[in-house]
Amino acid sequence: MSDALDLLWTASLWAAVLRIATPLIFGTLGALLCERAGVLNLGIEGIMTMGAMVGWLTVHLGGDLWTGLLAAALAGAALGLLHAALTVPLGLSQHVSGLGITLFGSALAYYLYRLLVEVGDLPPTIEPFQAIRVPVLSDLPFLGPVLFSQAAPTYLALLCAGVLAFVLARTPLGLALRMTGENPHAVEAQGLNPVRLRVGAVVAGSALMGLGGAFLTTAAFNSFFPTMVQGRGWICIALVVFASWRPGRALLGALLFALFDAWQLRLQQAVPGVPYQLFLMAPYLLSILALVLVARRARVPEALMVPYRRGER
Amino acid sequence: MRLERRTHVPLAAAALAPLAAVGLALLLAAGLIAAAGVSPLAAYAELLRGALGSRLALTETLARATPLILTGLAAAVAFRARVWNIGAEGQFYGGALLTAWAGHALLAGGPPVLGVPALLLLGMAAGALLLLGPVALRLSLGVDEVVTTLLLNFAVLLFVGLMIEGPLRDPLAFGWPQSVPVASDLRLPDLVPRSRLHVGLLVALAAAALVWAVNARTVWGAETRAAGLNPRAAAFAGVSLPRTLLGVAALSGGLAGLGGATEVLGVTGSVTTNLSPGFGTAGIVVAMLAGLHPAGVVASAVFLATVFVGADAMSRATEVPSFIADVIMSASLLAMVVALLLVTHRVAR
Amino acid sequence: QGTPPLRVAAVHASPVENAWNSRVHLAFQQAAERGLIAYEFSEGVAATDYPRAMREYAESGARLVWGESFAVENEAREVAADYPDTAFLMGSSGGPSGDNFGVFGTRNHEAAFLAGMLAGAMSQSGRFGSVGGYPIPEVNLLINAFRFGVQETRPDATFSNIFIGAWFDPAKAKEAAIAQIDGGADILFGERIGTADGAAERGAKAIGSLIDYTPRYPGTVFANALWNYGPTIEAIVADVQAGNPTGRDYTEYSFMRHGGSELVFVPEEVPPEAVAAMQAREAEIRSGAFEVPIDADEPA
Amino acid sequence: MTPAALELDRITKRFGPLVANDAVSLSLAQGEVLALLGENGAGKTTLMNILFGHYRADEGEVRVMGRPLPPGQPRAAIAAGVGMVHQHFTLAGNLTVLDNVLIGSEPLLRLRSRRAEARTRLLDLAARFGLPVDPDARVADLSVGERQRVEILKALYRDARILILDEPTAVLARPEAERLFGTLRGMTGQGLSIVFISHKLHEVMAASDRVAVLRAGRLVAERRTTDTTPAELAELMVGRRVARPRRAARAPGPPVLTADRVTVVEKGETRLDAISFEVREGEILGIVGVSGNGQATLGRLLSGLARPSTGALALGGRDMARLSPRALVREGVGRIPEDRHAEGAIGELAVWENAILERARDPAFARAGLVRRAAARAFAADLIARFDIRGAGPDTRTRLLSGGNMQKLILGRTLAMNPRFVLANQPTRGLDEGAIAAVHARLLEARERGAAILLISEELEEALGLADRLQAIVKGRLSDPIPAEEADTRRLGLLMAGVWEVPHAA
Ligand SMILES: Nc1ncnc2c1ncn2[C@@H]1O[C@H](COP(=O)(O)OP(=O)(O)OP(=O)(O)O)[C@@H](O)[C@H]1O
Ligand SMILES: Nc1ncnc2c1ncn2[C@@H]1O[C@H](COP(=O)(O)OP(=O)(O)OP(=O)(O)O)[C@@H](O)[C@H]1O
Ligand SMILES: [Mg+2]
Ligand SMILES: [Mg+2]
Repeated sequence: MSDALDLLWTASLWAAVLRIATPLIFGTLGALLCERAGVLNLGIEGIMTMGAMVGWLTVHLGGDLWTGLLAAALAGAALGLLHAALTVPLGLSQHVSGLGITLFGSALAYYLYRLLVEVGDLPPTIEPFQAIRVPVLSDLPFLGPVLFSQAAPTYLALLCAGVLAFVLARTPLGLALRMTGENPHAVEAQGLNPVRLRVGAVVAGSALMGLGGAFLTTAAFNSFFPTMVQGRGWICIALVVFASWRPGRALLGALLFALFDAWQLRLQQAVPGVPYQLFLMAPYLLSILALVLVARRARVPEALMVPYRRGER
Repeated sequence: MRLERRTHVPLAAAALAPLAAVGLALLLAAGLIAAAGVSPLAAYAELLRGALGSRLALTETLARATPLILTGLAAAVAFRARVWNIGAEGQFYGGALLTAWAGHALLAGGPPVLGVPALLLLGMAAGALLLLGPVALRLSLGVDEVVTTLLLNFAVLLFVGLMIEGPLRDPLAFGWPQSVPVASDLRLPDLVPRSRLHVGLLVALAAAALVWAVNARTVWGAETRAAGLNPRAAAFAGVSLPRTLLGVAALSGGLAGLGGATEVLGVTGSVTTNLSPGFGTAGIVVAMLAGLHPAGVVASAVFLATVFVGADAMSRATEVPSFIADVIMSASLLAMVVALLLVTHRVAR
Repeated sequence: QGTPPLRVAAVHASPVENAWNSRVHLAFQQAAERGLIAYEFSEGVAATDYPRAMREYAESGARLVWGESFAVENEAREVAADYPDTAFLMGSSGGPSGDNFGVFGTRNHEAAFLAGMLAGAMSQSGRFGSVGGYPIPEVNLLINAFRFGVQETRPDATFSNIFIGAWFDPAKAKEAAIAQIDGGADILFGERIGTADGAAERGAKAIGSLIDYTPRYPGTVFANALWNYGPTIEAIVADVQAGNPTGRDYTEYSFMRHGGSELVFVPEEVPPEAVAAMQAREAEIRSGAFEVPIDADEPA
Repeated sequence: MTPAALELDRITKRFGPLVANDAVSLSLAQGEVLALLGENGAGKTTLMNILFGHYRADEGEVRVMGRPLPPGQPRAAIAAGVGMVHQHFTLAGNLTVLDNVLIGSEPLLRLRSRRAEARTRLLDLAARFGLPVDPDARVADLSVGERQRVEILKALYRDARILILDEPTAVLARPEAERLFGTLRGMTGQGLSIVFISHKLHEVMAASDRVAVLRAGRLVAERRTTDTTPAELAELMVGRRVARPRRAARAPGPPVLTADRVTVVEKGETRLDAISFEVREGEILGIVGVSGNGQATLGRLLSGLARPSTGALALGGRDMARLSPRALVREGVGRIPEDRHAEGAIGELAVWENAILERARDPAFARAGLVRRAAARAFAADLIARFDIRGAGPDTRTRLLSGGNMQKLILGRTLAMNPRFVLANQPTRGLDEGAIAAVHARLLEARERGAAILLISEELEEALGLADRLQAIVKGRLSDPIPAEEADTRRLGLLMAGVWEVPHAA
């Protein structure tokens, strides 16, 4: 079994952790932003799918990679706007709207892909983001491959975590967003518009989710496949709770989940003979376990999932 | 602009709104269909035919609605008590797996009059157990059940894979991992001969009636609603939160498990990892569309099944990519919730 | 010329990007272009909807309904029994039934075996990896055939395999490939797309399955165990046109001797001695002197 | 003459068929304190919500310092110098005091909150107006009185010149309330104008310059405070003469409920510290105290929601420490919870459902696990008639009842079962004079009938009017009882401040 533990000290593993974590970081931050403002966004899976498709398609049609990411973010924002419109001013069930958006976003993405892209033997490819090689730093032992040889969107994800943490914790806008998730009436009583704040948070959060999807098709891989998001969005929803709605911990949670995943891929070789499902199950079961351990400290935004309707009792 | 609850609901609005919603969804999809170079009108004629236009179509629509009714009820029961069960998919598989195993190993050879009900109960028990855990965790440690049930979906599906590739693998099957089959005399009979519509539909309708009766008529049903609406006040009035919520978990998970059991006993006879195309998740949609009302659950399950089966057939009959079915279904759903809101509320200045 | 094209309807359980489906899809499209058949299809059909899709096509007058009955064997056979005038051709791990339910298997294992022979001769480390979706027979027997081939030229080889638990998660397949390369493997058998991406990133080599991946991954994929579905299509279309019963096993048309499978490789990247040995084996396979073992058990 | 600080000009507001404000015109001079009076549901909060921009009036105009206020925009009201302390606090419990004060005060897109400056300014204001707070405390951890201070500071922080307080003292005990009014007085000295809403006539008399009375949405009277009396105001409000009932002498019977050195520890904190008391048949024992001194725990203890860690609690001589709420109800314990919305009733349920909520499994209302709906409805109809619950039928959604009527419903379902012991926890909080009189009358009737009643109240008037004996609760401990005859507000005030060992102020 010491083999299994030795794996934990390899740069290969940790480099993989960052790669696997990147879409999760984007998605989790996005979901966190929505929830911090009081809106549960179960549309994430569909939004990530749409982001994956649109990001890829933009590059396929001749845009550059960053334009692709921008387009993915916009596509995410558009679906987010739909979710926000249904759940914030109309106050509709966040569950239904979210699941509806997931269905809608995925189906529309697949449909448009079929209409717009000729698939031959293999789906067409784009030239994806490459790992950045920083002169001296990338050659450092361990740290080089782990921290200084990632694709650019990975750094963007880390940056987003820092920015979101800072915005939420330190800026007036962040305070207003947090307050909107705690007590929208208090926000209104101070002259701000909780509806706009919520809509804004959902739109921005969904844009982040779109980026998470786009990472899969513009960095982790170079083609789009239907269903390739593979439940990553749902994981993000879980990670937000795991993170107690804090960006710093969301980053940590995504990394932890990715660690389980990267580790199990390596364990499948190191410990042959164990059914592969057990390895695949590990990240989910360990997440539940982790959740049990942090549950007492979690502090749910009080107005999460509570529709805000002005002037209603 | 704000929404005001209508004091009385105009009948015409209540009748027209759902139609308008579906119309809107079809309008949106018409653009997509036209983009594929197909006439939307011709396509929609096919949709209607595909969902309702033949014996095959009708029985298929109802057969597809059957598991949706049960998972819809599962969500409705749970959500009414504010137990956010997002894990009906896993519970569905749990019920299916235990049913298949018991129908092969435990109860095969016994009298079907006892065996079939016993299998349905076992399916319920498996689903129930899968939700009791998360709810117990919430009650004891405050672990959010949205997340635990969500994560359990993945774990259960992998567990099903583990079982059907391992101990429960059908050695006589064709190689593809598939569970041992349920003894043939324990299968649910067909409701319409030579179709896939089976007695499970009656089970689902009975479950809906039962859930309605429990909700509306029993003390326990009233207490679960109270606990959901205002746990503090319910606790003050002496409603035991653990007891009611665990009961709700057992019922909700049980209904989802029953969905898996009927699908196995009525349709497939065994379990594979693609038994469900997301029946659990769709159940949430069904329940919310129904305003959590059991009768509404039946109606909205049939509605969603109709839209899906019709759109699916339409995509085949025309050269429209088959993903259009999900586009139409989800767009109808989103438009429908808005329409239902506008039936009960009006937009005020 | 004289015969009108045969109406063929395919029910793909996966989206047609799936490598396996894409081979069939492409072959049907080519047959349609040649005027042999008229082709229509559904894709991404869930198991619960699958029998209905088959029925709808049968009722709409398709002469041949093609599909993959792996996960719905019993139901698919019931459907076929209800439509005796329609021919059904199903990817299946089981045998044919009745007069109209024909089956086929995916048998590019011979080519996988030959690819393994090349790999065995090329590896520095003696460690070989593979990435699969799920351990179903159609996947297992390929990976096992690859391993048998490796052992021919490299008896001391060690193997690893990772199942990613998904048909469509190229990002994960890529990570699985990287994990194995970092664990010492230098040649990977890629049952799933994404494997070669991992190999390319790490400068290792990969073997493609079903499809020719070399144009997409030049310098990385040096050999491919191709699967050609054309021979199977021609065989069954001929049977249908001739009015022969189609309830038989069409698997043989996937074998090398029918042109149903072949090894394509990049000669410059492979040691000539290895090619010679491999080609000797290939001749034996084609002649029937050597049979590549079929082992559908889950590879360890 | 300087313009009035605030003018409301013919404000009309309708909710569907209901006219909540009917052409109300009011003005407020600078430095003036105006009290707004009215029964529950008279439209006071609605009027203030219009003034603050939460609601848009259907007709009429609001002017601040002579300038019309754009309707429906709290932001504009704040900018014009209006600050509002809401009836139901608008605070986020999970955030800190500073967060709650700071929100909305800075440009949203500023790159970084100036928290250090804000903290200094907040502490300054707090010192200047005598409203001490800890900026870094989590609001959920604060007492009600402290939360109120935060609410006021929020308004002051935004430079309010006109302060609206909607029932600021509903949840405060007398000494706190008096301190609040002292503070407000100080503020008018610094140029603020104040409108406050209250149901407590003594406060109105003591703290206001002028009084406006609303009845059913209309302004029915305006008086200079010095020119009116509590009795006149009560009559103006209700439209008829009201007086609180008086307690008749009655000899108490044997003890019904006794607590002997009961200690309750919750979450590691000692909430009740070896308290002893007894409540006798036909007697009302009043527990007075400043909120946050253990009343809530005492309420939970006697409602079956908390357990003693040590000590004995007996009902009719039998141990009742482990009884569940349902068992207590079966044993004849009636409970009126502190917060009718949070604990007393479930707004979304029908009146009849709330009427039987506590006794849902009682054979009277359930058979074989099924609800006896007819019996339950009949019971609710009977309560409605007997307890004068207005504006409701058995099937009305309870949320639609006014506070007073909801309280009557709770009182009714509690007293209808002829309990031998009644816990009445803040039974008249937030109620208008008419409703208070009705609730008091019912409690006294129950006493007359022989029920033992434990009254927890922060309202000295109420405690003195109802209780036969009084004990003060301070930091989880109970003073020795004193007979009502020996009590007066001064003595009680001392007791509540923890000064227990004072000789009788004979
Ligand atoms: N100026 C800054 N730049 C970047 N990140 C910052 C800055 N200030 C604070 N942060 C990050 O923001 C986070 C604060 O938000 P968050 O709620 O995520 O964590 P936290 O409150 O620190 O959590 P914990 O209570 O566990 O310490 C900190 O973890 C910190 O890493
Ligand atoms: N948003 C609303 N929708 C519908 N009716 C409302 C709304 N707000 C208040 N009302 C109704 O308007 C009337 C006046 O309510 P308001 O809250 O102004 O009374 P109030 O005088 O403040 O009473 P209290 O003393 O109980 O606080 C009541 O009948 C109330 O039910
Ligand atoms: Mg923090
Ligand atoms: Mg009010």
